[in-house]
Amino acid sequence: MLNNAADQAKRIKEISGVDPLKCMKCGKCSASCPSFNEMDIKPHQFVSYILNEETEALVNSESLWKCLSCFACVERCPRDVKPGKLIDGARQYVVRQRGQDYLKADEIPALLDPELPQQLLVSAFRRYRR
Amino acid sequence: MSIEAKEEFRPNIVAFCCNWCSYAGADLAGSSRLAYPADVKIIRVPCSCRVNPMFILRAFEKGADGVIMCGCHPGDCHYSTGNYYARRRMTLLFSMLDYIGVEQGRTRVEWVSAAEGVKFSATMNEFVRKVRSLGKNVRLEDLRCRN
Amino acid sequence: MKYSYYPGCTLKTKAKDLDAYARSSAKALGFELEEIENWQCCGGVYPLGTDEIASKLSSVRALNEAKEKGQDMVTLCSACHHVMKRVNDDMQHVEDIRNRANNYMKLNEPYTGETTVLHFLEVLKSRIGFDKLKEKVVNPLKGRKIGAYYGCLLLRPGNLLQFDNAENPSVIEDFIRAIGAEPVIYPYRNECCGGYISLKEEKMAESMVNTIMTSASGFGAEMLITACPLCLYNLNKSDVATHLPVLYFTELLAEALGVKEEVQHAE
Amino acid sequence: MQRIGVFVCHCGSNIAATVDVKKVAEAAMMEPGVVHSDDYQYMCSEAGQARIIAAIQEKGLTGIVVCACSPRMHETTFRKAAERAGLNPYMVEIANIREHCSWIHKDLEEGTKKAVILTRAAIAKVNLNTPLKSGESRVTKRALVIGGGIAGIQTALDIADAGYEVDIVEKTPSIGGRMSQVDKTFPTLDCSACILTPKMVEAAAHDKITIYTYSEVEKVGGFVGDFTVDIRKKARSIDMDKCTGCGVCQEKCPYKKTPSEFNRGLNNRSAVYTPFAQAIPNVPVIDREHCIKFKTGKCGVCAKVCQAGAVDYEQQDEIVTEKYGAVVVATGFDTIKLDDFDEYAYSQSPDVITSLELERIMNAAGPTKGHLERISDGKAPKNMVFIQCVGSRDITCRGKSYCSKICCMYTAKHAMLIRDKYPGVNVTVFYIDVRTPGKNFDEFYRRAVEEYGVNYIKGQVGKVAPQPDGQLLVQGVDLLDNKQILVEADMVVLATAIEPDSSVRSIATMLTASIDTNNFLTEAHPKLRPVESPTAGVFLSGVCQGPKDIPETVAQAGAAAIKAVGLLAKDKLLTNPCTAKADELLCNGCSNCADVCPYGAITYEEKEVNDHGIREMRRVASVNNALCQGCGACTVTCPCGAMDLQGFSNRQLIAEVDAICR
Repeated sequence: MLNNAADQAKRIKEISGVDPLKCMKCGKCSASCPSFNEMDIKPHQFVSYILNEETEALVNSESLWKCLSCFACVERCPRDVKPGKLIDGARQYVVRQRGQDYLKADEIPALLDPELPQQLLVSAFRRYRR
Repeated sequence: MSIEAKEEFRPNIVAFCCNWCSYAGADLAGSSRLAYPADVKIIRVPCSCRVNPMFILRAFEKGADGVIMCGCHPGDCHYSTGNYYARRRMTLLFSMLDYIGVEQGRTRVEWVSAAEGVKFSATMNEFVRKVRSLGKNVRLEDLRCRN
Repeated sequence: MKYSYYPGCTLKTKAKDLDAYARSSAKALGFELEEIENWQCCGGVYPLGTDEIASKLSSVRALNEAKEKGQDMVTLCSACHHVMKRVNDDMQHVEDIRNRANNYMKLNEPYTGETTVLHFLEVLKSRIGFDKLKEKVVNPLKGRKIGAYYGCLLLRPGNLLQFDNAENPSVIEDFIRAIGAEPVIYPYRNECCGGYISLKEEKMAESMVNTIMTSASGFGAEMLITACPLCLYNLNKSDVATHLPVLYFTELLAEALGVKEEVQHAE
Repeated sequence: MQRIGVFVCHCGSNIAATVDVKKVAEAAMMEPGVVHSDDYQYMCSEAGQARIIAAIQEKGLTGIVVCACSPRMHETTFRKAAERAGLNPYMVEIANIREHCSWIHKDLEEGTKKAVILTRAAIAKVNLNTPLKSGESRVTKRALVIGGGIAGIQTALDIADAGYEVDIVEKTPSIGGRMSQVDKTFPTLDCSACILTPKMVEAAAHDKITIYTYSEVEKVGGFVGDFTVDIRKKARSIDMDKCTGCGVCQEKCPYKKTPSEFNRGLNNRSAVYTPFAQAIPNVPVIDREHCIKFKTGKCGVCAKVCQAGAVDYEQQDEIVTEKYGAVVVATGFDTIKLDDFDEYAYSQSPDVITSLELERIMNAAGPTKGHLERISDGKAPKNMVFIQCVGSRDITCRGKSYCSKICCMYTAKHAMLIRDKYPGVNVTVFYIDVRTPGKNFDEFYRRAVEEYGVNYIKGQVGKVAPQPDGQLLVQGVDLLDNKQILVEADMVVLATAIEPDSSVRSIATMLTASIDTNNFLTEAHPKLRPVESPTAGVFLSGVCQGPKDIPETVAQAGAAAIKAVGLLAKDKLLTNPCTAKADELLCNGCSNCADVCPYGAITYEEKEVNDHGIREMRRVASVNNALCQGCGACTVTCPCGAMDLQGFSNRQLIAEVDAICR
C-alpha cells in the first residue's frame, strides 16, 4: 500500500479515471443514491476526500462496500464526474492489496442459500475480493 | 541507454486558419491563455477554400513536419460554401499524400469556430503530439533546402 | 437468421428457464441462437478500473468469436448485456485497452469492437419488430396487468448502452403490449434491486426491493417481469412477492407464442 | 525593391514578458527589404502611431509590418496610421505575436523564437504586397428584423424612430414572443402583458414599421448595405384586409383539439385561431394541418359564419422580395426538451411542469384562468417543489453547459407569488447556487425567503416518483444537513434550461453569421462588439446571442438598433479591395471559377487579348469587384492559375510558408 496520502489519492484518480475538479457540488449523486443512508461518507463527498487527500478515511470507509454500482449517479451526474467510478477506484485500490478482501473465503458458506444465482456470487467476488 | 537524455523532437508545423472562425478561435485560445506548443505557426487566409493544395505540398517540400488546416464548421462558412470545397480538396490531397508516404497523421482538417478557443488549443496539442510521435518528415523534402 | 448467443453463467444453472424459453421462442419467431463455444463467464460486473485488462478478456474472446462467424451477439442476462456492451465499447474507443487486450490475445486479426451486441429484447424490438411479434402471438395474455422491471444494468449508462431512454424506458412495456397484456408503469422500474449487496447486507437490499414491489403493486401490477436472474432472486425475497410474482420475460413470451408447454415437457 | 519598416509592440508586459522584443526587432533588420525596425511600449497609442508615421515619412518606407496583437484588434488602426503618412493602407501587415505567441507560451526563449518566425513571415508577405484601393457600394436605407419578440419589437421601434424603414418577420401568427407568455416580470412584479402590449401596438401603428407575421425568411443574398431577402408569407387562409377580428370563426370552429402552442400544450385551441387575446395582428390563422376542411374537404363552418367574407381556403404562400441595408437577428429562445431528464417524471405525470407552463397556469388568460391548480385533477396544491438547473450547467450530452441565467430569479418570483396569493401552500426550492446578480435582484430573492417563508434547500433532486394516489414523492438531498430527504409534493416545477430557438441555425447559415456550439450567435468581439455579428451588416438582439432577462434584452435591442442606424445613415460603404483578379493571358475560359463563386461575381466576356504580340478574341473571366467578397474559392479551382486573390495572392502565401519553414 502506498504510504503517502497524496500518492494514494493520485492512484485512486488513475484507477477510476475521474477528474474530481469537475465537480460543482450540486448533490445530484447523493440525491440519486439508493445506498445513501448506509454510507458514512456520502457520494458527493467522495471528490472532496480525494482533493483534500484524506485517503485514509476514504479507504477505511463503509461506503466502499455499500455502493451497488447501479450507475444512478453516473447516469445523472451533470458534470461527468461520476462518483460511482471514483468509489470503485477506491475499492479497487483496497482489494488489490493482499489480505484486504472484504469477503473472506470462510464466511461464504454461511451466506449461501439454495436459490442464490451464480451471478450474485460472481459479482460479489469481483467487487469484494482481489 | 537512456531515453530521457535524448532531446525531444520539435516539429515544424504550419496551420492555415480562416479569418472568420479558426483564426478568431486561435485568438480566443490566446486571450484565454490556453497553451499549445510553439511549434505551431499560423497563416491567416480569408477562407479555408483559399488554401491551395500547392501550399501544403510547398510546406512539406520546405521541411514542414505537419500541416493542419482549420475552417468554420460545415454549414457555418462565412462565404456559405467555402469549407465544403476545402474539405473535398483536402480529402483528395491527403489520400494522395498518404499514398506517396506522407503519413495521414501529418495532415489534418479541423473545424474550429470563433467561440472554440478550448477546441483550438486541444486540437493543436493533440496534433503536435501526433506529429512528434511520427518524427521528422523526409518524404517530400526538397534536399536542396537542407542546411 | 442466426445469432451468436452468449448465455452466461446463471442461465446454465439457476436460470435455466430464462434460457430455455428464450431458445424455443426464438425458434417460433424464426431466428436461431447459436451458443458461442467455450464461452467463459463475463464476471457479472463490468470492471470500472481504467487499468483493468485481464478481467475483460473473457468478454473479448466471446465477442471475437461472434465476429469471426460474422454474427451479431445476443445476450439475455442484464449483467452479461451490460458487460459485453461496455467491453465492446472499450475495444472500439479506448486505444490503451484495445492495444493491451489485443497484445495479450494474439489473434490473427486484432479485435476492434466490430461485433454488434444486442439484448434479446433489442432483437424483438428492432430485428423482429413488435408488430410482427404481435402477429405471431397465438395465445395473447389478455387482461393481465404486468409491470416491467428493468433494474439498472439493462439501462445505464444510457448513452453507452443505447438500450432505451434510461430514465423513462419503454421496450418492455411495448413487449407487454405485443403479447396482448397491459403494461403497468410505476416509477421505480429503473431503480436498483440491491444487486450483489444482498449477500452481505440483507436488510439494505430488503428495503430497496420493498420500495419497488410496493410501488408496482400500488399501481395495480399483478405480476412483474424482468430479464435479470439477480433481480428476480432479490425481488422474490420480498414479502410483497406472495401476491406479486416475478417472472422472466421469456416465460411470458413462450406462453404467448404457444411454446411454453413444450419447454416444460422437455424438462 | 520594397523599403520595409518593422514595428514591435511590447503591449506593456503582455508581449514583452514572454517575447524579447528587442531581439525580434534586431532579427527583423536581417530580413531582405527591411530598412528600419523599432520597438515601443504601446504601438497602438498616439505616440506609437506617431513613431510609425515619422518612420514612413523619414525613411520613405513602402511597406510596414507591425508585430503586435491580433489583426482582428488593431489592423484598422495601423492601416489608418499608414494612410495618414501617405502610405497605401494595404501595404501594412500584422504579425500576431500576442494572441498567437506571447499569451500561450511561457518560455522567453521559445516565445522569442516563434515571434521572430511570425515576423519573418509577415515581412516575406509584405515584400509582395501591392497597393490596393477600396471600391464603394451603396446602402439600402431599410432594415430587417428577424423575430417579433420583445427584442425584435424594441429594435424595430428604435430604428424606426431614427427615421428608417424597418420590416419585422415573425414566424408565428402574432408578434409578442416569449414575453407575451409570461405572467409577471421580476423583480418588480409588473404584469408582463401590460407593459408589452403598448409596445406591440406602437410597433403596429408606426408608419415606418411593416410587420410580416406567420412569415419566415427563406433566402438571403447580397452583403452589408445591400442584402436581398426572400420572405415567405405563409398562407393564413384569412384575408388580412377583410377580417375584422370578431372571433366568431374561432368560436364556431368544430375542431378544438389542437394543443395550444401559446399555452404550452396545457389546453387546446381551435383549428382557426389567434394565439392570444392581445395578438397583433388580430387576424386568425387556419392551421391547415388540423383543419377539417383541409383534411377532408368537408366543413367550411368558418367561411359560413364570417360576416366579412374574409376566409379564403384558396390562399397560397406568397414570396416577398425586399432589399435591406442591415439585418438584425432577434430569434429568441425555447426551453429544452426534457425527454432525457425523465428522472423528474415530466413525461410520466401531468403535475410535473416547466416554469414556462407555470407562467401560463398563473396567468388569468391561461388554461386555468389564473387559478393555481393541478393539471391532472384540478385540485389546489398544498405542497409545491421547484427544482433549479434542470439541464443547465450540465456538460453531458443530456443538457447545456451554460447557466440559463433567468431561472433563479423567475423561480424566486413564482415562489413569492404563490406564497402571496396562497399562503397555505408550502413551497420548497432545490438549488445548486442562487445566482442573483442584477439591480435589486438579491434583495428580491431574500424577500422570498424572509418575508414569504419559501424553503430553499441547497441540493439537487435525484428522482420524482409519482405515487398511485397521484402525489409526487421527491427524493432529494440537503447538502447543508448532509441528509437525503423525501418531500411529498402535489406539483413539481422544473426550471428548464433555455436554448436558442431551433430556427436560428438555418437563419445563421443564410446570413453566413457564425454560431457557437450551443447555437448562440457569435459576437464580433465578446467585450467590445457584443451586438454585432462578425458578418458585416448583421446585428444581434436578445437571447439569440446568449441567455438574458427582459431588461438586458431591451438594452441590447437598443444597442443593436443604433448599430444598424449607424450603418443605414451612411451613403456609401467602402468595399474590401482584397478581391479576386483574373489574368486574361492565362485564362482558358473553362468557367470553373464562375461555378464555385457563391456571389455570382464572375462573368465571362469575349475580349481581345494581346498574347505576346498575337492579338485574338478570347473568352475570359472577369470579376465584378463590387460583388466579390474575397473568399478565394475560385483561385484554387482555376486549373491554369489565372485567378489570384489580391492581398492573399499565391506568391504572398507561399512566401509565408517558405518563411515559416526556413
